[in-house]
Parts: sequence; C-alpha cells; structure tokens
Amino acid sequence: MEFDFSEDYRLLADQLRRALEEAAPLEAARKTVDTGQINVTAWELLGEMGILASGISTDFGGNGLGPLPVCLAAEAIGWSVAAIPTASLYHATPLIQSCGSPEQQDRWLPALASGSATACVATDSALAVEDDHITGVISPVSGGTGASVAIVRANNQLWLVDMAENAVEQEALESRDPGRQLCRITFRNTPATRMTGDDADLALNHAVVCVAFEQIGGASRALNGAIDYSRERRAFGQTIGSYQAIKHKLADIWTKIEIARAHAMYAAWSLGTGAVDLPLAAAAARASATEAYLFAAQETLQVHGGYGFTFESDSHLFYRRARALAACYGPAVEWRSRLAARLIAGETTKH
Amino acid sequence: MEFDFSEDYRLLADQLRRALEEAAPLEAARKTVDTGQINVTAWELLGEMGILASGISTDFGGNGLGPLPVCLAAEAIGWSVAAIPTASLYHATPLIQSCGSPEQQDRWLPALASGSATACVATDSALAVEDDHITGVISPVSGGTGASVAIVRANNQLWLVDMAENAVEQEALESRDPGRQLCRITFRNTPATRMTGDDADLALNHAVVCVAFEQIGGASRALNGAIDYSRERRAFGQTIGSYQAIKHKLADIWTKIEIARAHAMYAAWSLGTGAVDLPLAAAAARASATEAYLFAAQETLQVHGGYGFTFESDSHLFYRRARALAACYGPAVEWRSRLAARLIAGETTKH
Amino acid sequence: MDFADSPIDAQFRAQAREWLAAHAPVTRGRGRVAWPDDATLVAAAREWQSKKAAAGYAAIALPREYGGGGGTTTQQIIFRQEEERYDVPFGVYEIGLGMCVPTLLALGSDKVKERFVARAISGAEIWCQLFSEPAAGSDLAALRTKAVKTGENWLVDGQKVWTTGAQFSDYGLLLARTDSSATKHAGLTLFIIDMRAPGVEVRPIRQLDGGVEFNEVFLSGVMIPDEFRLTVPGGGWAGAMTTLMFERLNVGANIGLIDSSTLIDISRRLETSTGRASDDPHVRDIIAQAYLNDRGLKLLTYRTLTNLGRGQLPGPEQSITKLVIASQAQLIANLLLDLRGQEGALVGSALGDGWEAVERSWSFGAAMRIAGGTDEILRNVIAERVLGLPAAKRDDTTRPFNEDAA
Amino acid sequence: MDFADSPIDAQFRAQAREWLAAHAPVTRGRGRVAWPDDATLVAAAREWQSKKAAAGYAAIALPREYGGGGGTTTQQIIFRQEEERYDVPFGVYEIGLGMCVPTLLALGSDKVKERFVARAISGAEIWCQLFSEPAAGSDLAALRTKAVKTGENWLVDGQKVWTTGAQFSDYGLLLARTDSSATKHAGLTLFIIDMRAPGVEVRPIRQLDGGVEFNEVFLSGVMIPDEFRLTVPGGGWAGAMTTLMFERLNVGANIGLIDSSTLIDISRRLETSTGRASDDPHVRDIIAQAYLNDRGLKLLTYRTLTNLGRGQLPGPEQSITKLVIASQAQLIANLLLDLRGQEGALVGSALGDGWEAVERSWSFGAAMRIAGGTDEILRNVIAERVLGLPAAKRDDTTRPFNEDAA
Repeated sequence: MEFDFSEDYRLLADQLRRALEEAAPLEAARKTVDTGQINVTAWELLGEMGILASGISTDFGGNGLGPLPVCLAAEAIGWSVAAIPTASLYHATPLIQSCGSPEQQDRWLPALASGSATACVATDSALAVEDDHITGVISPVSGGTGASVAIVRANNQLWLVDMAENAVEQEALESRDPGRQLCRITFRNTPATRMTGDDADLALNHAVVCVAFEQIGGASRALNGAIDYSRERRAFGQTIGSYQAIKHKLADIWTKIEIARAHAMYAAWSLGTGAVDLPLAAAAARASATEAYLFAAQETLQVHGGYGFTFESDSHLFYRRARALAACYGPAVEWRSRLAARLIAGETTKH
Repeated sequence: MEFDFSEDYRLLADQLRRALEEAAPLEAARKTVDTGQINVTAWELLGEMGILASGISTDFGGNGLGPLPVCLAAEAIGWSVAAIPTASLYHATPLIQSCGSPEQQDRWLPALASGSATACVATDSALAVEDDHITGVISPVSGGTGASVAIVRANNQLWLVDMAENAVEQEALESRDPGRQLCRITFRNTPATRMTGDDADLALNHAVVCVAFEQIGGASRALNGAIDYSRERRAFGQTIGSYQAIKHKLADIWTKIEIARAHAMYAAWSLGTGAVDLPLAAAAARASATEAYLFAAQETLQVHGGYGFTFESDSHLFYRRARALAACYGPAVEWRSRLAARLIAGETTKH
Repeated sequence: MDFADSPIDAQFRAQAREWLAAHAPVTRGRGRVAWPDDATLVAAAREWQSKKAAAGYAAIALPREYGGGGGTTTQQIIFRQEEERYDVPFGVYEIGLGMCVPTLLALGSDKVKERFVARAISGAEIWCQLFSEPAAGSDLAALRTKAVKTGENWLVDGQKVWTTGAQFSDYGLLLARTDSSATKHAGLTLFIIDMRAPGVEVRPIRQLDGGVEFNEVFLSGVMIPDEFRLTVPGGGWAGAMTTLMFERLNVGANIGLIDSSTLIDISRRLETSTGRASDDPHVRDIIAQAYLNDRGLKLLTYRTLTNLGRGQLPGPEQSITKLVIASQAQLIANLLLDLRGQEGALVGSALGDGWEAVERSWSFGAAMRIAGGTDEILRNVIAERVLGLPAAKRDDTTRPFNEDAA
Repeated sequence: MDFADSPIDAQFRAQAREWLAAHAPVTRGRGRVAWPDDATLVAAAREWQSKKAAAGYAAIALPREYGGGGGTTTQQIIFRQEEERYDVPFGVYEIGLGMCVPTLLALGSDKVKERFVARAISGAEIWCQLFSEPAAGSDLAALRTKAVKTGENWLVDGQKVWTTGAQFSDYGLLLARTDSSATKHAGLTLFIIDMRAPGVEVRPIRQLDGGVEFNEVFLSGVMIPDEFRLTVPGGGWAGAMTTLMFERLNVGANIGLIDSSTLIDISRRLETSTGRASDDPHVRDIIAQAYLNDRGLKLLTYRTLTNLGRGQLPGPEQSITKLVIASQAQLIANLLLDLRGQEGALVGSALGDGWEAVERSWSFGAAMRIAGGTDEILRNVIAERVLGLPAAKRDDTTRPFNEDAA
C-alpha cells in the first residue's frame, strides 16, 4: 500500500510551490484584481519547469511525464492564486493530445509544450458548421483572451480553430476573479479543421481533476492564513484561535480539505494509470474540492473579522477564486448528481 | 399590533403546563417507554380543563372556545412528553365538527367533549366501500388503539366507522415512541356512515398546527434541560455551558425554536380567524417546528454527553417523541415542498 | 392576536401616508438606491430631513422641545414602514438620530443638548460614531485611542475604523482611553468630537467588492474641549453601552440583502440546462427553507413591536435577525450563481436584471456576518444574555490595561 | 501510488486467506452479528481466539515470546480485513489486545508481562479498561476513584462508567487517584485490577435504545496488590495516554453504523408516494454527499496505512473518521425514516429487511458522537494537535485537585 505521491513528486511539489510563491506572491494576485493581467513570469516558469510539456508525448515536443506533474502544479497555482491561463494546460493540451489529428498535434503541441501558444476549449458548445467553416458564439470561455487556438463542438464533432483567422471576434467579459480571464468568442464562417478523436470526456476529467488540485491548494493557503491570523489576533485577553468557535470552524475546514485531497489523489492515480474508474473518481474529486474551497474561502474570511472584508487582506483573493473555480465546469451540485447516477447504477472504484 | 396570545390565554398556558407537569412528570414518560400505557390522568385533566370541549360547538356539548386552547394544551403536552391520544383532540374532533352529519355530530361530539370517547383518523386511506360497508387496512394509525370511532376515506369520500362493530380488527404496532400508540386496523365489510362534508384539509391543518405547538413545547423542554445541565456539569475546571461549542449549539437551537414558535403563533391566528392563508401558515408551522424539534432533541442529547445516552436521562424521551411527531403527517421535506409550490405560485400571507 | 394598528396609531399612519404622498413623490423600486456620489446623497438627505423636521416626522420618538415628534417608538417604526415605499435618501442620519442623539439626551449636559440635539434632528449637522479600532473589534474595550487631559482640553491620538459616514459627518461620538493604568473597561471616557477639527483625517476603506462604505479615521493631536466630555473620566464603557442599546431599537431595518422573495423571483424567470430553475427540487427546498427564516423573522419583528407597544425595550433576542439573514444571503447568492453554470463567474452587471443585488449579497453578505457583531459574538450574546449561560473564563478584565499581554 | 500489498504482505494475505477459509467457515452477512447472550459470545470468542493463537494470528503485531505473531501492524490490519469477511465473534478481545496488552508491554514489570500477556493473547483471560467516571468523561483527569496505600496493597473506592465488556472480563486497567493534594493530572496512578476481586460490582447501563453495551463498575474497598501497579504513584496520566495512543492503531475498524452503501441499497428498493426513493433528487444528493465522505475516509485510511508501512504512528488526524461518520449515520437514518412517511415512527423490526440497522444508526449514531471522544473534543484535538491552535485558558490544572471548585 503506497497511497501517496512518490518522493520525487513530493520534491517537485515543494519546488513548484516555492517557485510560484516567488513568481506569483499574493500581493501580485491582489494587483491582478485591478489589472486583470496574466502573470507571464509564472506562466514561463511552468514552461521552464517542464510542466507545460508533461502532458504531451515526446513525439510532439513534450516530455511525456503525464498528468501528475500538472496536478502538482495546479495545487501550487491554487496556493498562490496565480493568474494563469490554466484551461490551456488542464484541458486543451490533453484534448489535442488525445483527439487531435497528427497534423493538428504537429502544428500545436510543440507550441503548447514550450508555452509560446495557449489554447482554449468549449466542448459543450453547439456551433453551426458548413464546408469546414464555423459560425456561432461561445461564452464565457476561460483563457480565451489571447489564446492561439480554440477547440469547439459543431455538428456533434470536435473542431479546432486557429484564432489568428480574421473572422474571429473576441470580447473580454468582466470576471468576478480578474485573475481568470473570461471572454465571448464569435465565429463568423471561420475556417476550422476537424479533430480525429471525439472523446472529450477524458480531457474534461483531466481538467476537473487539475482544478480540484487547484481548489485544494487555494483552500489550504486560506486555511493556513486563518490559522496564522487566529494565533496572533487577540480578543477578550486571548488569541482568537483559543476560542472553540474559531477552533471548530478551522477543524471543519481542515476535515473537508483532507477528504477532498484524498479524492483528488485517487483521481490523479486513475488519470495517471488510465483506470476505468476515472469518471467516478473525477466527479468525486470535483464535487468535494469545490465544496471544500467555497467553504474554506467563506469561513476563513469570517475568521479574519472586519479585516477579512478589506481589499488589503488576502481573504477576498480566495473568496473570488473559489467562486470562479466553482463556476467553471459547472457547480458541485451537478457533479454530485452525476456521481449519484453512477453509484445508483452500481459503479464502484477499483480500490 | 398585538402579536401574542391575550393575557387570559397566557394564564391558561401556564395553568396547563403546571397541571400537566404534575399529572405527567417526565418520570411517567420514561415508564411509558416500557409500559406503552396512555396517561389517563392527564387525559381526564384535559377534559376537566375544558380543552377536549373547546373545538366543539355548544350545540354538541362543547364550549365553543375554538382552536387556541387546544394549541396551548398541545404545547404543554409537548413540554411534558405526555402519553395522550392526541389525534382525537387535534384531528378527529375538528373533522367531525366540520364534516360530520348532524347525526354523527350528535352521536360523537358530546362523548369527545367529555373525554369518554376518543377517535382516530386515516383520511389519506383508500378503502373499498360497498353498500355502506367498508373493507381494507389502514396503518399505522395514531391513537387507533382503544378509539371508539374512526374516520377513513373510501370511494373518495369520508366515512365514519363505529369501532364497536365486530368486523374491525385492531393490531397494536411497535412504536419507537411507545407514548404514541400506533396500530393497524383491518375492516372486513364493516358498516360505516357517510360524512356530509368532504373538506379534510381544514382538520388536517388544525392537526399539524397543534402538532407544531407540541413540537415547540418538547423542543423548549429539551433546551431548558440542556441549559440546566450545562450550567452544572463541569469539565476542565469550568461548567460546560461556558464553552462556545455548547453555547453556540444552544443558541442555534433557541433560534430555530423561536422562529418555529412565531410560525406556529401565526398559524394559530389563521386557524382561529378562519384566514384564507391557513394552508401556507400551517405548512410553515409544520415544517419549521418539525426541524426545530428534531434538531433540539438530537443536539441537547449531545450536550448531555454519555449521560444523555442512558435510559435514566430525559434526553431519549425528546429524541423518541421528536421522531414520532416528524413521522406523523409526513416529513418536513414534504411540507417544504408544498410550501414552495404555494410560494412559487405567488401565494402570500395576510400580514 | 391582532395585526391592526391601535386607533391612535392607525390615525398616525393615515396622516403619515398622506404627508408622504404629498412630499415624497418618487415611488421606490426594489433594492437599495444607489446615489452617484456622497455630495448628491448628503444634499438630498439634508433636504428631506428638513422637510420631515418641519412636519414633526424627523425624530418621531424624541422630545418636542428639541424638534422631535414627541411620539412613540411604534409610531417611528410606522413612519419608517411607510417611508420605505418611497425613493428617499436613507442612511445619512440613521446613526445620528438612532444612536448619537439618544446618547446625548441620556448623558449630555443641558448645554450639550441645547447645542447639538435640535441641529441634529433638523438635519443641519450629521453625526457618526467612532468606537471600533483595528485591534478592538469584537472586544471593543481593548481600544487604544488615547485622550490626555491638558488644561481645559483633551488631546486625542489614535485610529478608529469601520466608521460609516465619517466622510460627511460634522460630529461624532468618540470612545477613548483616558487611563491606561485602570482596568480595561474602567479607563474609558465618551466624548463628542468635531469631525472638522485639525488632526482628524478620514480615509475610505476599500472593500472586498471594491466598494467603499466604511472609513478609517486617523486622529493626531485632536483637541476636544472638556465640555464635550459626555461621561465622567473612566465612565465611558457604560456610556458606550447606552449608545449600543439604542442600536437595538433600529427594529426590522432592511440590511439590503437578498432573501427568499429574490430567489423566487429570479428562479421563476431563469432557464437552466435542466429546465426552469423554480422547477428544480433542490431550488424549491431552499426557497422553502429561506422563506421559513425570512417570514419567521418578520413575525418575530411583530412580536418585538408588540412588546414595544407594551412599553418594553427590545432585548438581545433581536440578535437573531442578522445572524440568520446574512448567512442565508450568502447561501442564496451562491445557489443563484451556481444556477448560472459557467456564467456564475461573471460580475453581476454582466448577468442581467436583478443580478447586481445577487452579487452584492455574495460579497456584502460576508461583511454583514461581521459588521455590528460577528455571528460568533451574536451567538455568545444569545447564549449568555437570553439563555443565561455563564461567560467564559477570562482574565483580561481585572488587570490594568497597560499590563495586559495584548 | 500503488494499492497493491508489498510482496511479503501479499504472501501474508494469501496465507491468512487460506487459513481463514479453512478455519472460519461461515461467510459473513451485512451488518453486525447479534449474539443471543454474553455467555455464547464469550465462549465463541474464546474458541476462535485460541485457534488464532495456535496459528500465530492472535496478536499479529505483538512479540512472539508472549504468543504474538511477531509481525507488523500492516499485517495485523490485513488479517483483520480478511477476517471481517467471516461471521466470527469480534469485540471481546479488542480492548485487551488493542489497548491493555500494549500498555502492559510498555509499562509492566517482567513479572507482570509474564503473568498476563500470554494469557491475554491466547484468549484465556479477557481484559477491560476502567478510565471514565460519571464526573470524568471528556475531562478524564477529573476522576475521583481513590486508591489508598495500606501496607503492600492499595484499597480502591469509587465508580467507573462506560466500561465495555466489564461483565465478562477477568482483568482491567484501572486509573485511580492516589494523591488528592497533587494537581489534577499529577495525582493519578495506573493499576491492574482483578475484576473477580471482592468489592467489584458490575451493573449494566440501560441505553436510550434499550440495549446494554456498557457498564457501570462500582468499586468498594477493592484490594490491589502493589505489584499490580503499572506506573509510579502519580505517573498514571502518562500511562493512560500510552493506552489511548494504542487506541488510534485500531485503524478503519467498522463502528457498525450505516453509510452511503446502505442508503443506496435501501433507496433502490424503496417505493414512496412519489416513486422510487433513489429517483428522488434530494435522496440522490445525500447519496453523493455521503459517498464523498465514506469514500474519502476510506482513502484517508489508505494514507494512514501508507504511513504505518513507513513506520510512522498514526496521529490525531485519525479523529476525522468518527467525527464524520457518526453524524452522517444519524442524518442518513433520519432521511430513510422520513422516506417511510408515517411508518417512520415504527421500530426497525416492523419496517422490514435492513431497517433494524437503520434504527440502530438512529439511536447508536447518537452514542457514537459521544463515545471515545465527543464531536466537540475531537474538533479540539484536530484544532490543537493538528492545526497548532492554542489551548483554551484553564486554571484547573495548576491547583491541588482537592481545592478545585468541582
């Protein structure tokens, strides 16, 4: 029984966290609320550390290390509340890797591996297609602003659109978490190429498992901050951390995070080994991590009292990001519904 | 604005509570768990105090005081966890009063007013009827054991059955709260008389409002006991009531009870004045009081620690009764569903 | 039980309704009114307040000799119920008339009352309240702002926080420490502070949601004449408690958060991927639960009004309202945003009609679980003052303040 | 990550499986086995224990010299996983082998170890643990049972409570106060007590649900020879903490409460007035939520097993399991009873197959939120020992016990 990341991966996780803490300190995340700018340094760092290349096979400029390094990076991204076009890394890259034609892979994967291109995804769209030209609107698209390539669904198939084409209109949308850029993309008879694979579920599961790690990273940082604050802040002659109302709240947050982390780790294992129980494991990771981060962000803000409500505190960074990550890929209640359907149908996990 | 019982009624509430505390002490309720016996003294007391007669018009041996005295009695019954065939008082009596034929009223209401007879109800049944004879099973029936008369539904009409008829078989069922007797009644071609009214809803609303008062009485007694215990019991050098975990739990219980009490009072007003918003008000009282009692019983038991789990403590009396009252007339979730339907349809209250 | 006004109150309500119809012509829409800027708000509020003062509606329950209405608290609440149907500027005078003036009347010298009360009621002068500090939130008595006696004046240095309306106030109630060698609660004194005096600097606090509804107030060598002292030196804690007691009379005030009615309204209109939101059993159950709370709290307000009518003061049980409503607003806002699917990550203004109020409850709901007593403090208050549970052991109240570890 | 056993553990599991198939032939059904009476249970347990002892499976992680298996904790857990597939008597030896024997090995003299350990492992003698008292539950150090030295013996008077298995135990670990003038924790001593000695009276405690799974033990002038003392006088607290630390090694033990699998099973079979229960969105959401907890806790157990495999002791984070499972069992039981409508007021046996387990979780779920550390204590443990939050202020630990207000 070895239910943990290997020693190598644990070292990598540490490195990633420290590197991102430096490249993307919380003060930068606070500035991003006003600027809405992507943290290019942090993005380049992920490229340098081989993270962007790890989900890509060596044939196409990747390092073929698979999904685990991306999961660990996601946790560090969550921890630092970094402003990064994660949809490219979590979702688009594995989708092109699994469903792209050799030409598409050859054209895009090396650029995605190096970080010189980013991609966005709207596989739940229903666009019109005629003669390999696409028309319609997708919105809101995460990481669409500045993406070089988009993957969409039309005529019940996946298509790849080169965003350099003229007939693509991008409109930035106002996001409650400006660190996660959202936009509306309008295609007007835009040329597109058909993807050869059509199984979008694997990449979707890849994405939600990565987001689960990001949620766990954010929730953990929020909890750590609240622990620190409650050990220092005094009221009625004692640190507030000595009061049961605070203690029990923080214990409940920790409990939710630990349970979500266990689900995320199992889902990562399923992802890494190609286990058949990935859909069940990914839904469990998504549902539990979403609830854990929403709860952690909301209640650690409360622990900070009035200070937690100021822009100068860190609390709102977690509060915003928790909500943004809850919205992307749909709310926890939907994933619980899918999970229940599988369980009632008798599905089980391998271990 | 006078949103409170009048001075007279508040005095009556006090009298009822004190009288029932004496006639039905908690020690008696504990014995009832083993014996399953009705508290005859308490029942007779309600007769002597005019409670059994108050929902009955003066034409038929009642005192015509209406539903408020019954609501106050229900709260005292809840407070004392008394073993009483309440379905007769809360449900059957107003149903015969509102839907009985003059002959049925003349035959039964005087006996119900004096307490010499009790009645049971299964208006949600669907029995077979042929030539004014009824066949079928109703189960579980509250207060059916020993009832002189039963009201049932057959062929989508209400019927009254004299239980002295031979062709009625009663089988006592094992209740989780032996203070509330339940039974299965089998009719085999049993003579029945048709009731003239067919509106069972008013009496049902009467019943659930009374049960709400009973639930609030029980929840309040459970809370009081937990407050007393937590002011005495010591751990780590302080009374446990000085710890926030206990304090906040008790504050939450109190909050739920006060909200439920407000709903029950408004529902009693609707009942007493014949207001059209009774269905909305009764559903609100039922849903909130059910949740309040379940929560209060469960969490005050927890406050008592290991002692709360012993038969010798009072906690299980509330825990049993709260569950039994949650089951009768269907669970809170169903009433919330009805409430939501009315609200979404645009129904509102008068005040 | 009787929901009707008493004959005399019914007459008052009819008169108020008539007067309002004549003088406050803009009927109010749903939700709070947003004023473009403070200057516009203050000008409108001043004008409206002076109209009300002329008609005797400015401070209905305060004595006539200072320009009040000489009426009852019940009548004041009746007027407010009627006034809330109109689009008139609320908020600017609430702290002054609701908390500061009653404190002045209870504690002030005749000279103080003459100087300040009538001008506050007429709207000529606006008041705020300077109690909380960065290190003294829930534990107000831990405040550090110092007032030192120098001749006939007090010299004040320190910092206050969460001061609503400080930016446009003329005067404020100030709680300051005048004796650091006394115990925590015994070394405080209550003053009137001139918000235009040299050394008073007001800085807006930027909030989570980008808004600025509160201020920090920095006090550097601010001079307060001794005649502006409201309590004996060291008697400030009891004085401040008087002020906070009047806060509880602010019965049933709308805290501007969404409730079950918003949830019903929006979910009836909202189509999701699985159909109309109001048909979703999960949404329906939360509609019912939220209604049970909202409606229950409204009924509890009826009970409080009943008690006021009987001449009783509202007790700490009033704490229920904010405790229940603020958390619930957060919950409803999260539910509604979830129903928007991926669009739930957008700002309210991008989501359509009514969604800015949802976003505000998402963000400001978090603030309302803290402001005016955190959830945790409110539960303590209920447990200790309503249920009679013992206070927790503490040792900060018996030592001199300057020896406290804090 | 790798869920497979190590080669050596896999071999152990295969052997254990083979041995169990040969010697424990009755395959186990769902839920706990009910034994008709204690005598039958104890006889069956004794027989099973002696079989296991002969095969080296009686106490796998304990040293061979006393009849243990000389294996690892991981192997002990593997054996338990396999053993739980069979209908064999659990419970009788769990406290003795899980907590008492490790304590004897850690603290006992050679003479004590020789006298007791092998006989406990072979099943010849059954052990229980006498720590809790009526006035010392969460606050164990408040216990009052006194042990007074008289010559070479100690004379014990007092009362213990919640003693599982006291009625059929031969010996017990007893924590008693030997010095009332010392502070609360410093005046305690740990002993071995002969449960058959004169003055020991065991009375079953009748529970909420009518069952009797715990006992009170009254001790009147019970003589304990000094050689049965396990710690120095006054060193009992540390000794008791050793015992409780071993309790945590009881990883993943089934506490016999219903979980998401029960909810799925029953709701798939249950027709309600609105259709099949498993089609109800409210039920489905609770199925998912319960599964997330159950499955999450199972995965956390994998993590603990991983740490055990690395030679680490399980920490206080093990507290999560009971904290989450017991409340959830209450919630699921209430949901299921609600689904039965008016029948939800009947006892489990009247509700059909599987419903006695539901009723047991309704009642015993309440007990499990208290036994072995209340929800409140477990949250304190997580907050203080895992998250590093400060302990609450208390003043009962520094005064002599006999001066405490209690």
